[in-house]
Formats: sequence, structure tokens, C-alpha cells
Amino acid sequence: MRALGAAFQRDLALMWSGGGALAPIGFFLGATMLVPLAMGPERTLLASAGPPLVWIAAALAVLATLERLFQADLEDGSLDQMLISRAPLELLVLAKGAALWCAIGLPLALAAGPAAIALQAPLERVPVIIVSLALGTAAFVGAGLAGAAVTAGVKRGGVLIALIVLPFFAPPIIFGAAVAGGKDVTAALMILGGCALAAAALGPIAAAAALRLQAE
Amino acid sequence: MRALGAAFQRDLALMWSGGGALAPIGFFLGATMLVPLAMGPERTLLASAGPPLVWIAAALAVLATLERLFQADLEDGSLDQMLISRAPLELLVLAKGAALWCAIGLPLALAAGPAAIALQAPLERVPVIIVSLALGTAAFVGAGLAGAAVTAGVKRGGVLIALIVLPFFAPPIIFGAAVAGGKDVTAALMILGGCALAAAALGPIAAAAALRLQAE
Amino acid sequence: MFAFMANPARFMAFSSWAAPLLLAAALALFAAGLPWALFYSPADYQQGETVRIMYIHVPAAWWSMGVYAFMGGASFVSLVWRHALADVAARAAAPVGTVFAGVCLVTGSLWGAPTWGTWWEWDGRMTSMLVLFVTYLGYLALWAAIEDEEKAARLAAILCLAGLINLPIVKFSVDWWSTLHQPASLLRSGGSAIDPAMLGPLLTMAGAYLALFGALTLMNMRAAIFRRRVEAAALREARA
Amino acid sequence: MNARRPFQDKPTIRVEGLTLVRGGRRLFAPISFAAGPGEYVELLGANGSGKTSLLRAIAGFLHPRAGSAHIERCEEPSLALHYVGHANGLKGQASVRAHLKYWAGLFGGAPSEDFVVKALNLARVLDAPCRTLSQGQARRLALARLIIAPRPVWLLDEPASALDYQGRAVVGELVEGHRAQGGLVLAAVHEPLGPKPSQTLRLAA
Amino acid sequence: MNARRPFQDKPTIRVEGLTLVRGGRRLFAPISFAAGPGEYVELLGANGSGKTSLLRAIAGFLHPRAGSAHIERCEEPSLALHYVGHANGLKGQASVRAHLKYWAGLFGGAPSEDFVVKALNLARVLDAPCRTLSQGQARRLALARLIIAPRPVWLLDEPASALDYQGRAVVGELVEGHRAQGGLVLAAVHEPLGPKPSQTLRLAA
Ligand code: HEM
Ligand SMILES: Nc1ncnc2c1ncn2[C@@H]1O[C@H](COP(=O)(O)OP(=O)(O)OP(=O)(O)O)[C@@H](O)[C@H]1O
Ligand SMILES: Nc1ncnc2c1ncn2[C@@H]1O[C@H](COP(=O)(O)OP(=O)(O)OP(=O)(O)O)[C@@H](O)[C@H]1O
Ligand SMILES: [Mg+2]
Ligand SMILES: [Mg+2]
Repeated sequence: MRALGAAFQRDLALMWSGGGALAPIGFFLGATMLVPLAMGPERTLLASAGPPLVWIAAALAVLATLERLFQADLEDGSLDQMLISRAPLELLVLAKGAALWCAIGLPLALAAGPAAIALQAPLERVPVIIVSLALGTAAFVGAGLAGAAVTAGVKRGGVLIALIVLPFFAPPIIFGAAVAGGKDVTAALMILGGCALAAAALGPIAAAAALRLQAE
Repeated sequence: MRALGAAFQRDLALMWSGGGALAPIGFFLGATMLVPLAMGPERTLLASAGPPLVWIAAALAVLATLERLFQADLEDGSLDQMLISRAPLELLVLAKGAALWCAIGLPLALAAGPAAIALQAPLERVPVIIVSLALGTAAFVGAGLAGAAVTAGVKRGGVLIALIVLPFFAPPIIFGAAVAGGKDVTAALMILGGCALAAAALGPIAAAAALRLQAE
Repeated sequence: MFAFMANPARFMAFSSWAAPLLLAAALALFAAGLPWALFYSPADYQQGETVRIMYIHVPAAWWSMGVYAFMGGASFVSLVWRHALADVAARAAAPVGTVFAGVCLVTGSLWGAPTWGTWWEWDGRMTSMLVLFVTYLGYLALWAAIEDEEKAARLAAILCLAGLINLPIVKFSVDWWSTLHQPASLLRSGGSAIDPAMLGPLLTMAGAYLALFGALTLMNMRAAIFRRRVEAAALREARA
Repeated sequence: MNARRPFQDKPTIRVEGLTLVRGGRRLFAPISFAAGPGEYVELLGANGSGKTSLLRAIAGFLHPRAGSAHIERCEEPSLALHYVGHANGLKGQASVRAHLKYWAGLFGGAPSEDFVVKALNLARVLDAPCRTLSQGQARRLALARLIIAPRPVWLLDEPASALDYQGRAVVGELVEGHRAQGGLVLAAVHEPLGPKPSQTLRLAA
Repeated sequence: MNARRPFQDKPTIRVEGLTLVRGGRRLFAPISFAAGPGEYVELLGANGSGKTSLLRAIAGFLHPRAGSAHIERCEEPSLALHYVGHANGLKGQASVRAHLKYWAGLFGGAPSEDFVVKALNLARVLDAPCRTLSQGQARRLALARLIIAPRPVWLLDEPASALDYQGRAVVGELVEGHRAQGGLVLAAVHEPLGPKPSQTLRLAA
């Protein structure tokens, strides 16, 4: 237990060190900014295409942080220490995931409000978009853990990871987009929660299994 | 001269090793596949929203590779060797950029054809989309070099880099989207070429200046 | 300017009276400008009372760009002449510029709600202002991410200069890409050129913003220098 | 100072007919040995002879192609060993103090911070990010794990690398102290650490 | 073997009143020294005393707060020196052979590959990715740069770290050979490399 607390604190601290929460939020604004730049300002188009794109931006923000998630631990030897520590690796990985979500997922969900407005989403739908993104990013992180662990040994694996995890990102994105699009919200939210739970539960287990092999 | 050739070859080889060019293409296709998922299959919507999104995907594919571009060289000591080598750092950085473009930009541009078609872009517009992406990714890489160099010392800088370079991605994306959208193509292409040239010329200089500081 | 500021001591002496003076000026100008703008200036015949937001909005827009230009200059000096105070100045100005840009964005969208019936429209000026805002965020984030002050200063300076090149390009491309934001002619649409009754308060407010910028920047610089001195002292003790 | 209390359990390393294969090549002829409480075993061998691989196999990171390598007679396997490898396991952004805190949590010991810091004289860099540590300072910090949490078995891979004269002396004392409380030390080295080894293993490719 | 041809220029390291500041702390009292052709200078000092920083200042990576550190009397400054630091400068994905090729291009020497490989006995791992090299093998590869391209000045930071007995002997020979052709070697070490130093600098914090 104490080990997990320590792991969580440390990971959170390490993740904040990269520009703090300013960075993910800025990235998010920047990415959503690209959308209309690319699509042109026609409101009708944006209004229908925009809100879902908030989700793509979120997915890519999480993606951007995955490559080094375990690779660094592998190279600098901290992974060895995690392996011989008191706590089971699965839980240590879970702690890392939690830290990642707090450092990236949560800020993203909050930043999604303004972004959605900028992409012409109706005001009243903003809160539900935020909630759905909080759930969605949790699902992303869960899947991301596994993907990052599997590719930890590969240098410049950034794109490779993307390849591997994008399929797992699809379900949350589909339902998340449904929420953002205002289609039957409650159902979609339920399913999103399901995805989040599943990913948070299975991701760490898969990741831990992969990491044990990486340590060879 | 020989030094540059060596640097280029090595960088290219290293970049291919990370999943090869298959990875960027796959990532790219993956990202463009996410779009219909997120926006639903309405053809009309896709037709107008699709091509621009090809550009967003391209921008983010380049982004995903920037974090480790110089950070690795800094940590493993190769940067020191670049500094004491025969060739001026600016040119070595340029070589790296060229390698990155060959490993990511070019494949992306080629992959853009199928992707654009998948997103309902009219066939006859595909070649010009490819050319514009080739130019645009060059501009992305140029700007990316500078961003990557400035943040080379920052661990977990992935999101930070994105935040820093996204504003520089705006102009190419705007004109690129114009091309994809079929607005006055030639003018846009000219300007894209200008952006590419400027980025390719100034990016390495800024990057080299930053790297000299990083070596301290 | 920078030549005069050559040594921190002289700067501290200068700023010790300049900062409060500017602050006072800012307060005075606001005290004059705000009521003038909000109550005694004519309402726009098209937009009615909402036009008064302009007096907050436009100066913010102008100076958010002005501040970045200033930072660009400071960064240039610090890179070329390795001038410590220039670093401090650029760093000190950044938050102010960020806030100005933020104010421009917020007031703009507040203004947009009644006039365009939307909080946000992807029009040229707005977009380029958003880009400027993101650029500011990036600059600050970079500073936040690098512990070693000297290194952070030089790297941020490089970034700032690059951004300086980029901004006009962005503005140009964005305008080319879409122009929906009313041109300067909007104010003329009343018939005459800018109605002096509007120009007066507008310029007053612009002056107020400028004074505020000067005051805040000087204060930030003083704070930064004090902090460095304290650290230096601490280190000397540690060594002794 | 709980790092100083003697161990209840009698740790033993038992290696039997161990064969390791790396990159398709068998590293060394099958090797067998056993080491018990209070022993200090020195592991010698040329570069590339397989010292690190052997240590990692005993730590359980590396799976033997044939034979076995185990740590026996420890009540709580997850509290059996410390591993100090070539890589120090430090994070460049985190301070020295942050690492001590993290390890205290992860391994569950907590001797007074200043003791650790004094023993390894890291006092001056206590709050510096590890990126800025000198090579030897980083190595000292890695060795701090040995003091922070008590473990019966220590697996050390060139523990004295990058250490100055005084640093090597400290390592020698740590090893002696550990033996004295019935601990077991297995160290891969290129020249002797100082303490007189109870066994010497020489790996020949 | 162009690495064996004597140098036309008479390399000199001149350090005058050098003061380095790191993390706000002055590393050592201002230091001055000069070393000329055929010299082997040993740089001693406790961990954290500033050996690496001094070498990096001479290499031009680190800017002195006061004083100066220069390499003089080299026709072509960009061909003046080799720097072998704590970090080996290897890429895990690239093979040993790829590194030799890259450096030959970057530094512009090209002795026969097998000579280099034999001298450092890396033959068996010639095509292995560097990720899989043992610590000592990686160090040997880093030292290969010294042989690949001739440079009048060598700055070596604990060149023998992680090397076995035979490896240290090789380093000793390399240094002797370099002196013999009028080269200049400045090496930071914790215990003597072997060759008798012409000067010894001791850094005290
Ligand atoms: C978030 C939304 C907005 C942003 C980011 C924004 C941005 C800007 C910027 C950057 C300027 C300075 C342009 C220059 O002088 O070169 C400006 C000026 C101005 N804006 Fe906005 N604006 C926004 C919304 C609005 C709205 C909704 C209105 C009125 C309906 C408006 C009216 C004006 C006027 C009248 C000026 C002065 C034009 C001039 O300088 O001659 N703005 N705005
Ligand atoms: N980038 C840096 N920023 C701040 N301080 C640094 C930095 N690099 C080194 N230092 C500090 O400077 C001092 C000297 O470091 P240096 O690496 O030169 O020592 P060294 O003599 O090489 O030690 P070692 O024998 O352990 O290699 C150390 O106290 C270290 O903490
Ligand atoms: N992950 C790996 N894959 C393939 N081969 C490996 C791997 N790791 C090590 N090797 C090879 O196994 C051999 C032994 O490596 P090991 O690190 O155990 O040697 P060592 O005795 O520790 O050497 P040193 O004294 O240099 O540290 C080396 O030839 C190395 O090339
Ligand atoms: Mg080893
Ligand atoms: Mg050193």
C-alpha cells in the first residue's frame, strides 16, 4: 500500500515536470485549433464534424505521452527495481496509469469545455462532454498502458505504439463522439464507463505481463 | 560532405528501425480511419471534412516522432560527438531533418492518396494532395526540428513540444487544406513551397543554436 | 534603453520609482477611461450598448500583440548581447501578454454572443489571436519545464524569436483563409471616420493598458531579480 | 536503524547446472554453486563473459535455458534481495531526496535520511535533480538503496564503478557490515572490492 | 594505418584561471595549466570535484564563468580532439559495425575495420545491436573512435570504466602509442591507467 502511494506520487511528480498541466491543455487547444484551420470556418460543417474531433484530439494527446511511459524505466533500470519491490507489478503499473490520468486525462477533460465551444458545440452539452472525456481518457490510458509496455523495447516506437493502441481507442471514441454529438447520452455514458473500467482493470495486467518479458 | 552523408544514412536507418515506414503509414491510415468512426459515415459530411483531416493526421504523425528526436542524442552522448565532428552542427541537424522527412514525410504523402480516397476525396485531386503533403510535411519537419531541439532537455516533453510547434503548423495546414479543398491550387502550392523552404532553412539554424546550449 | 539598463543596480534604482509611477498612471487612466467608455461615450447605432466592450477588447488585442513584439526585441538582445536583464524582461512581460490575449479572446466572445449570435467564430483575427495565445502558453510552458534559469532563458529566447517570425505569417495566412471579422471599416459604417467620441475613450484605454503593462513588467522584473539575489546569497552562505 | 538488525532468515543462493543463452549464444559452461548466510562471493570474468546475465538470472529477471538459479530460505520472497546493476535506476528530473523517499516507500525501510546521505556524502546535492549528478554521485545514490531497506541478499554489478577512493571504501564497509549480520553478498567486479571473498567464481566464455 | 601517422601540428591545451559554475556553485578554485605534445596528463579528484566539467569546458561544451580553456596550435580546430565521456554515444538499435561506419564518416578516418575490432576484441559482437552489448563491450566500442580517426588531442573521462584487465591494458597501450606520435592525452581517472603521467592535476572541491 505504502509502496503504491510512493509510486503514484513519484510518477505524478515526474509527469508534471514536463511543463505541468499547462502543456496538455495547450496541446489540446492547439490540436483543436488545427481542425477548423484545416476544415475552413463553415459553421455547419464544423458543428457536425467539430465535437467528435475533440475526441480525436484527446486520443492523440494521450498517445503523445505513451512512447516513453515504460521505455524510460526500462533504460534507466527503474523497471528492475519495480520488479524486486514489495508491491506486485500490476499495482505499480496501475499507480502509473492513475498518475498519467491525473496529469493528462483530467486536465484534458476540463480543457475540453472551451474546445467544444470553439468547435460550435451547444453550451448545455459541455458538462456531459467533460464527463464523457474524463471516462474516455481513462479508457485511453488503460489501453495505452498495455500498448506502451508491449513496445517498451522498441526505440522510436512512437508511431508503432499508435498503430497498436488505436484499435483499442476506437470504441471509446465512437461512443464518446455519440455523446458529443448529443445522441442518446445516458446509454453512451454507461458504455463509456464500461470501457473505462475494463481498460483500467485489464490494461495493467497485460502491461505487467509484457514488462516482465521486457526485463530479460 | 562525407560526414553529412554518414549522418543522413545513420539517422534514416535508426528511424526505419522503429517499426519502419510501415509504422507512419499505418498510423496515418489508423488516424484517418478514426475520423469516420468519430463522425459517422454520412458521405456528404465526410467528403467535405475528410481531406482536411488527412492534413491533421499528417501533422500529428510528425508530432509523434519529435519528442525523442534530439533527446536521445543528448542522453546517450551522441550530441557531444556531433559537436566535435568535422561538419557544422547546422548541417548535421539538416541531415537529420532530411532523414526524418524521408522516413515519415514522404511515406505519409504517398499514403495520403489512399487515405484521401477513403475519405471520399475526388480522384482527380489526389496527385495534387500528395504533392502538397510532401511540401507540408517538409514544413512540419523544419519547424519540428526547432521545437524538438528547444525541448530536448525536458523529460516527458512530448506534449510540451506539441504545444510549442503547433502554432508553426498552422500556415502549412491552412494552405494545405485549401489545396485539398480544391481552392486556387497553384497559389496555395507556391505558398506551401515557401513555407517548406523557410522552415527547412531556419529550422536547422534555430535547432543548432538550441542544441549548443543543451550540451552544456 | 537596454544600454542604459546595462547593470542591474541601476535598473533597480530606476524601477524602484518607475514601477509605482506607471502603476499610478495606469490607475488614473483607467479611472478616467472606464467611465468615459462605459457611460459617456455614444452607443453604436448598429450594436447598441454592446459596442462598449470594444474599449476593453481592442486595446487588449493591440497590446497583446505589442507585448509579444517587445518580448521578441528583448529575446534578440539577450541572444546577441547575452544581456541578463533582457532575459528577465522577456520573462516578466510574458504573463502580462498572455492575460491581454486572454482578455481579448474572452471579451471578444462575449461580444460575439450578442452581435453574431455565437461565442466563437473561426474568423481571421480571432484565429490568429488564438494562435498568439497558444504561442504565449508554449513560451511559458517552456520556461516552466526547464529548471536551470540561464538555459531556460536562452532557449525561450530562441523560441520567442521563431514565434516572432511565425506570427505575421499566421496572421497573413489566416486572413487569406477567412475574413469574417469586421474590418476596421466597421466603425466607419456609422458614416464618418472613427467618431472622435469613440476614439477618445479608446485611446485613453489603450494608454491605460500600456501603463499597466509597463508597471506589471517592471514589478515582475524586480521580483525576479530579488529572487536571484536571494538565491545567490544562500549559495554564498552554503559555500562559506 | 532497522537496516542494522540481523536477519531472522538464513538466505541461500543455489545455482544448479545453470545455462544462459543470449543472442543465440550460450554464455558459459553450465555452472553450479551455492552460497549461504554471511558469505561474500566475488564474480570475476572478462567483458562479455556473462556476469551481469548471471546476476539477472539469480534476481529472476532472466529465464535460464537449462538448470536453475534460486534464492532459498527467505520467509518473504518479495523481500529477498537488492539488485544494483550497471544502470542506476535514477530519474533525471527527480531530486536525490525524492529518490530516497520513493525507495523508502517502494522497499519499505526508512532509516534516517541524513544517515544515508552522510554515509554516501550526498549532502551537498540532496536537492539537485539527478540529471545534474556526477557519475560517481549517481552511483552512490543507487547504493543508498542498500542502506534504506534491509534485504538478506545483495546482488551487486560492479558496485564500485565510477566511485572515488573514499567511495570504494564505503562499499567495502557496507559489504562487511552486511556479512556481519548474516547477509549474503554476490558481487561482479573487475578488481577486488576490499573485503576478503568467501568464494570466487570465474566465468570463462 | 593513418591513425599511426605522426601529427604535423603541436597540440597544446592551455587553461588559464578557469572557473566553472554548475548549479550556482563554483566547482573548484581557479585553475591554470598547460600541456603540450607527447604529454599524458592525469586528472584526479573526488566524485563531484569537477573532472568531467573541466574536460567538457576544454572540449568547448561548457562555457567558463571566468578564465579560459583552449586547445592551441592545431591547424584545423574542427579536427582537434576526441572526447570519450561517461556516456558512450551509442545507439541501441544500431550494430557495432554501423557505428564504426558512421564514425568513419563523421570524423573522416578509415582504418581497416578488422584492425579496430581485433584491437578491442569486438569481433564476436560485430553485428549485434549495441543494446545487447555488455557494459565493457560498449565501452570498448566508444574507445574505437580513438583508433578510427586521428586527432591530436584526446580527452578521456574514466576511459577504463567497466573494462576488464585486458581492456585496461589496451587503453594503456593506446595512450602510450598516442604520446609516441606527439599526441596529447588528458584523462580523468580514479586509479592510474598504467602509463606514467607527465603531469598530475588534482581537483579539490
Ligand atoms: C473571440 C473573439 C474575438 C477576437 C479574438 C478578436 C480579436 C481582435 C483583434 C486581434 C483585434 C485587433 C485587430 C487589429 O487592430 O489589427 C480586434 C479588433 C476589433 N474587434 Fe475583435 N475579436 C473578437 C470578437 C469581436 C467581436 C464579436 C466584435 C464585434 C462584433 C469585434 C470587434 C472588433 C472591433 C470593432 C475591433 C477594432 C477594429 C480596428 O482595430 O480597427 N471583435 N479584435
Ligand atoms: N548540468 C549540471 N547542472 C548543475 N550541476 C551540475 C551539472 N553537472 C554537474 N553538476 C555538478 O557539478 C559537480 C561536478 O560534476 P562533475 O561531473 O564534473 O564531477 P566529476 O569530477 O566528474 O565527478 P565523478 O568523479 O563522479 O565523475 C557535481 O557536484 C555535480 O552535482
Ligand atoms: N539482451 C541481449 N541480447 C543478446 N545478447 C546479449 C544481451 N545482453 C547481453 N548479451 C550478450 O551476452 C554476453 C554477456 O553479457 P553480460 O552483460 O552478461 O556480460 P558481462 O560479464 O556483464 O560483461 P561486462 O563485464 O562488460 O559487464 C555479451 O556478449 C553480450 O553481447
Ligand atoms: Mg556486466
Ligand atoms: Mg565525471
